[in-house]
Amino acid sequence: MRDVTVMSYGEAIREALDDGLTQYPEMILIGEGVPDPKTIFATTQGLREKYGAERVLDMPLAENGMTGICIGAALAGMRPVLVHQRIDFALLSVDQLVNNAAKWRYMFDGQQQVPLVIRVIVGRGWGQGPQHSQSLQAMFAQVPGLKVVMPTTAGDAYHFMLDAIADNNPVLYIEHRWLHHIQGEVDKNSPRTALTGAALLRQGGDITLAAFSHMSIEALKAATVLAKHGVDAEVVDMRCLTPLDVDSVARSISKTGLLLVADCAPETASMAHKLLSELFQSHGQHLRQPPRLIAYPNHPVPTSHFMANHYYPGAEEIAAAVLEMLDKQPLKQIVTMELQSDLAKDLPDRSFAGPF
Amino acid sequence: MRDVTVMSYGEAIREALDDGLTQYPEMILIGEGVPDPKTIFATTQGLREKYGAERVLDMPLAENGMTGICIGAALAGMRPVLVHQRIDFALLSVDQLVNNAAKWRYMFDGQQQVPLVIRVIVGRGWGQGPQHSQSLQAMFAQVPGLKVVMPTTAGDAYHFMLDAIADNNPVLYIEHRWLHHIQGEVDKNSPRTALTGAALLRQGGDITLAAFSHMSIEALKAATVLAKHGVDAEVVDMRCLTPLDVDSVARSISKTGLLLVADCAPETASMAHKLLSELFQSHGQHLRQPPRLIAYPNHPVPTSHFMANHYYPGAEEIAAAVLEMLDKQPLKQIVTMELQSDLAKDLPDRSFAGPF
Amino acid sequence: MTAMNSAGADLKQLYYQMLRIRRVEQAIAERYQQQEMRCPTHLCIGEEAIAVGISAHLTTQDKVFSNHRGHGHYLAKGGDLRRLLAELYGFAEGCCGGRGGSMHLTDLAAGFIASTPIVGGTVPLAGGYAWAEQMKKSGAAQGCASVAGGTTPWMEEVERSRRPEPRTPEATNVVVIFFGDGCFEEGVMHETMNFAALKKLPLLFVCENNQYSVMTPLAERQPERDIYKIAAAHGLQAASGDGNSVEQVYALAQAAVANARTGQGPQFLELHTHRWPEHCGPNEDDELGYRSPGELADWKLRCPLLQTRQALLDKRLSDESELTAMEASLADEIEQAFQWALRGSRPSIDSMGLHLYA
Amino acid sequence: MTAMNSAGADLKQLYYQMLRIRRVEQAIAERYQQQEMRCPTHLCIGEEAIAVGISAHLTTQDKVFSNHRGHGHYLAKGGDLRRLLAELYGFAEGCCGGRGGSMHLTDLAAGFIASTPIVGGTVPLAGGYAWAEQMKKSGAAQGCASVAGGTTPWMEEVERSRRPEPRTPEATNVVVIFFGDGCFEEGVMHETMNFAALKKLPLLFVCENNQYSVMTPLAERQPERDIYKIAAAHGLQAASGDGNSVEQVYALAQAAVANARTGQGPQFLELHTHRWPEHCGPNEDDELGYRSPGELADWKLRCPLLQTRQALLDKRLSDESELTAMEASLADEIEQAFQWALRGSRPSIDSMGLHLYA
Ligand SMILES: Cc1ncc(C[n+]2csc(CCOP(=O)(O)OP(=O)(O)O)c2C)c(N)n1
Ligand SMILES: Cc1ncc(C[n+]2csc(CCOP(=O)(O)OP(=O)(O)O)c2C)c(N)n1
Ligand SMILES: [Mg+2]
Ligand SMILES: [Mg+2]
Repeated sequence: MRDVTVMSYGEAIREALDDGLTQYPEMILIGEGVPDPKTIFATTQGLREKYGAERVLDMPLAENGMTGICIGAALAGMRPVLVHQRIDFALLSVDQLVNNAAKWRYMFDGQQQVPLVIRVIVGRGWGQGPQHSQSLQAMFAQVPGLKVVMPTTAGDAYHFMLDAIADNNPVLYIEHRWLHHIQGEVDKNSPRTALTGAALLRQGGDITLAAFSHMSIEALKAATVLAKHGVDAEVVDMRCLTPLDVDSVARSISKTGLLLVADCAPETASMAHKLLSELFQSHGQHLRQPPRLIAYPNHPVPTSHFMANHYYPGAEEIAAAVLEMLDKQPLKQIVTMELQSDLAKDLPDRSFAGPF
Repeated sequence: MRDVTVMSYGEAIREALDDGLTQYPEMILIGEGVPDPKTIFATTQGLREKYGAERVLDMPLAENGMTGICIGAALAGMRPVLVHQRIDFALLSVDQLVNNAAKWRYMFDGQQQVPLVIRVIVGRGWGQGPQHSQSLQAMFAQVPGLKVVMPTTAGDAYHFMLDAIADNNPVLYIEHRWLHHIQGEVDKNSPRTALTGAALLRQGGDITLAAFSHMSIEALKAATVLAKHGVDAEVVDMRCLTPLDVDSVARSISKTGLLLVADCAPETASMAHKLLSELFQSHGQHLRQPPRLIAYPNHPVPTSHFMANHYYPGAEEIAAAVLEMLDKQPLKQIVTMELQSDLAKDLPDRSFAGPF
Repeated sequence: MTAMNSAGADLKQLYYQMLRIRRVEQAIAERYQQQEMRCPTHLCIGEEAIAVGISAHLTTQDKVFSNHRGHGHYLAKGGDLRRLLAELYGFAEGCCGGRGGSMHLTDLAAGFIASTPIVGGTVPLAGGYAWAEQMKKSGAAQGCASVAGGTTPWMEEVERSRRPEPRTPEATNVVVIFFGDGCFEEGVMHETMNFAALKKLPLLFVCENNQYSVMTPLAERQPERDIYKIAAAHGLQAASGDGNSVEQVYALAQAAVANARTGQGPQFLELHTHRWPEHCGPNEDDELGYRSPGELADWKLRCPLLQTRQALLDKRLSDESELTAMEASLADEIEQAFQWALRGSRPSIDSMGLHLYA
Repeated sequence: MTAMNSAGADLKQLYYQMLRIRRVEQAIAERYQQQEMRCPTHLCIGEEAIAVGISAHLTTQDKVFSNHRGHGHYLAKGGDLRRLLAELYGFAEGCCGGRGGSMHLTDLAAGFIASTPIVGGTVPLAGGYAWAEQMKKSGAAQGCASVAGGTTPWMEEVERSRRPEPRTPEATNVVVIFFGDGCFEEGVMHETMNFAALKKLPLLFVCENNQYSVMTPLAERQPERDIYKIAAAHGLQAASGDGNSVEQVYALAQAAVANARTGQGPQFLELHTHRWPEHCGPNEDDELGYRSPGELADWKLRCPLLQTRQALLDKRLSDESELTAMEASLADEIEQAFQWALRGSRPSIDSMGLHLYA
């Protein structure tokens, strides 16, 4: 039985947290700002009122300590969901996440477990600058024992959150800030995700676009315009990083023969390397041409929008690369034109007007 | 003019620190244990006596704070070398390393710089266990703004350390504990390394072995025995991770047509993915066969030597893979036999007898 | 006419500095609405007395580190106003060439080393800087090179109000770190206090306790006890006071800076104050209801500027006409600074990749 | 015959527990030379009074977290000796199935949750566990599931000396965290103390101040001031005492555990003691010279066991023949435990990859 509602990605997260708090009496929702009037971009709105200040609470500024405290509570059977408004702040807690959370079950021979969710938001735009806009997914995804997901659609945002809460392992749930406003269908009755597997966002036979998080949206945009010009791209959303679903991409390239990977991270910090490396080891023969990678430059994001607007590749760069790979350069100009937006480049949507 | 001395890797580090303290009056050597009677496995021996307690000193247990303190001292013109006896402890300081050290020069538009060396040791053997034997090089190497080196030979240990001290950027200097006792030539007069470039440890035409840190030693061992059986492997030591010298490997495979990468890290945390991904994008045509990767399993190292001894692949596994790739399986048995050692598998050398 | 009070403070000068910060912040708030300063901006309106009362005791040789709420610290230390504004606009002439925005400021010539927005991030850096100053003085690190990694064209044309150099040759340069009550919860604070006390560093910790971390009140984050007493327990000389009284801040800072300068080790001041605008952004946000009713209004009655203005008039250290002239000259300076900033140039896209490595 | 002293301590029982730890540690040290316990091992010889004096007040429902030097904490809490030894040998019957070795211990049935060797790593975990205990009691988290991720075959066959359950139904389970003077330097200590004080957690911090972090003396790491006074400044009820007097530890712990149990918030004890053997490993290392001359010898005169033994004899609570019998029974228990451990099985190589994820 389907039970579909259309809501934004941010609303889907709120909905999942709400349902989680109902379904799991042992769930706690904690983080700097969780119960404040802005409620983490409205994703925790109303939850303190509904579930009480003991279960929905703010915290001191002490990322490593509070992560350890949540691990301890998880060992005692709670299900804490710890929120950082920026993934950059989670860097203070790498010790607890990597030395403890990721290893606890293993090193205690399966006798103990850490059902913990760390919810982090990747910043972008309006001058977030070097310390508030890092793309750190690959740093965490390489750690055995952590589960890392980057849902792209509202539906995945909902189900991944609920499944992360139910999961008995530490799960890092990475949201890109620019996904929050995007609407999508949420079917609460769809089956459990197990937090694995890529998603086929669009079928197509000409080229495979394997993309991560917000870049999947950009890839879709590119694919939509390309389709008008006879280029049919398949878009695979690499929404789960551990394990990375290499097989889905292999299946797609066995059909298309061409691969472009688009990641929202600096090249050195891109999960694309693991994807391409695995394909090279086992499925290289499918490709008619070497694969290509579109990623961010290898330096921090400068604050000034005059620079930052050129830091981020998007649909235009993806479309241009696709046309090059298909040897259809003449289409570049028209496709680029159709992809151009009048929205300021450092804003995710029209409702947005700084400072956050 | 060459001025060659044979010394161990550990001695080479001590020598470089000594020379650094002489050449740079602004150098400070600090870390838990630096001046204690064991002097970080004898790598800081005699330095406090020679340069005084102000410049060669111990520190409180406060990895993040002390890293920040060293960054601050570096901003003021000092050249701190901060030592962690285990790389695992550096996880407490990821905030300062990534949010500050790596970005400082960039975000302050080149007006300030952080001449800082972080010296860390990767543990292995004698039950180091899950929290004292992590391989974290890829976690740090992905961060734009950090320089990461993993010298394999005594010569590189010396020059990389001295060049890291001279470098005006934050450098993470990663030592594998099992390299410390290995002897090698140090020519103090050889030119500056600039902390870049792979090293060709052995020439050969049959297959390229690209290896990292201690795995380069294992690759050399394998190559030596293989050579007796007519297989001539080229060994490329990927001693610098940022930038990774992909070109040297490309050059080698354009000659050999076969590539095996051996890394001392769990597969998900392996730098090999970046290497293979880049090769796939630009040099895939050189290979007659898909490349292979030998790495550690994707879980922590258990303490029990009964398990840990089987955690680490080495020369035997490398040789076996080479023989498979060259379709010379019949040689496996004899080569494996010749590679077997009577040394206990959790000890780096005969002089070693726990507990460290 | 100078206007020394009992502690030797030039009250008029202090007032002028506070007013300058206030007017700059207000001008930023006003123009922020134009959506051309496109970066997160944390104003310090209501808290000006702290930056001013502390910096009055510092020379350009003394160093300041700060946090996300850094405009006041930067200006009080003598940071270039024009380059601050250019930075907010994202122009190449900004003090970070546009790479930092409001939350990353620097003016090395003024001794304002850096502000950054990871809470607690600059605290140990200040400790390390103070340590280096101590080592340079002791001769432990004679060959110590300079901090600058290069100079920029505008560095030379910077002019600013110089302050007297340290009096005695034996005195050490002092390093000051400004941070908030929220920051005090970060472990790195304690790690730095411990090291500073161990090494007797010439370091002054200034805790601006405005009772909030973003919108979260102290009571949701810390137990009831005094912050400065923890510092005292760490072995620091510590005191607390009214952060809205510039005279009190001045007097406390006088002792603290003198102690730090003369080798008596790290000092800690907890100064109580209140932020008037929203945490981040140009507006007021009292309607959100996270402050208790009347709280903001009460604090506005205790405005550091109003109090000082009244004292100046009461003590006849100044008069309305002089204060009006002061306003006019500031309005003029600020207007010109904005004009200068707005003539700034867009950083070239090609330059975006520079300066990652030395 | 029981042997209550004024504080109600059963001195003979305390002595027995200390002696048991001492003899186990000595037996480990002796056999360590055979190179079959192949893992870093930090012995607590000289520091036994702390673990014993604290745990005397704990039930199996109370929980303990510990650090790299955890054997004493584990044994005093009722952790299974045989599985400790099997763990040191790396056998499947070890309390972590061989995955942890000396530095990672657990015995959930005894309420000994975990020890791990990243200094400071378990401190916030203890805080979080205490928070969960508090929430369970308040009913905030009724549906709270159990901690175990699975059971192991030997879990069931574990037998141990049970202690009385908490007396009143209103009382909360108490969580204890043991850590050293070095650990106190880690920022996470302060983050945890702040949260514990904020939430009034049923948590007892026990600082084993043995003056050294590995071989580095306190004076190279901390300024002169009392550790427990920092805890007091954080808002904890804090005290210090002689960690080599089991009677003093017992008395201090009695009050502290009672306070924590009855909702009076977190407690902190700084207990002065000294480690006799080398930091890590089975040997003495006085010849290395990092301790001041005579320091170790002085502390040996203040041996917690010797003192208690003398008190037992002086107060005629025991006699030589009973103490000799005690030694014999311990020797027997320990010998049998080693025999049991040495019959352990090698964990299968295939099992190495299990249990990473639930
Ligand atoms: C490590 C870290 N955690 C969280 C944040 C988000 N943040 C920015 S400012 C701030 C409040 C800091 O409060 P306080 O230190 O009292 O300074 P105030 O803003 O009151 O001046 C927070 C939580 C951050 N920037 N860095
Ligand atoms: C984060 C971290 N830093 C450093 C170490 C290395 N180390 C292990 S034990 C120890 C000393 C700890 O001293 P203390 O807390 O006083 O405990 P003690 O050994 O004296 O009982 C150190 C530095 C570590 N394990 N973890
Ligand atoms: Mg505040
Ligand atoms: Mg100690």
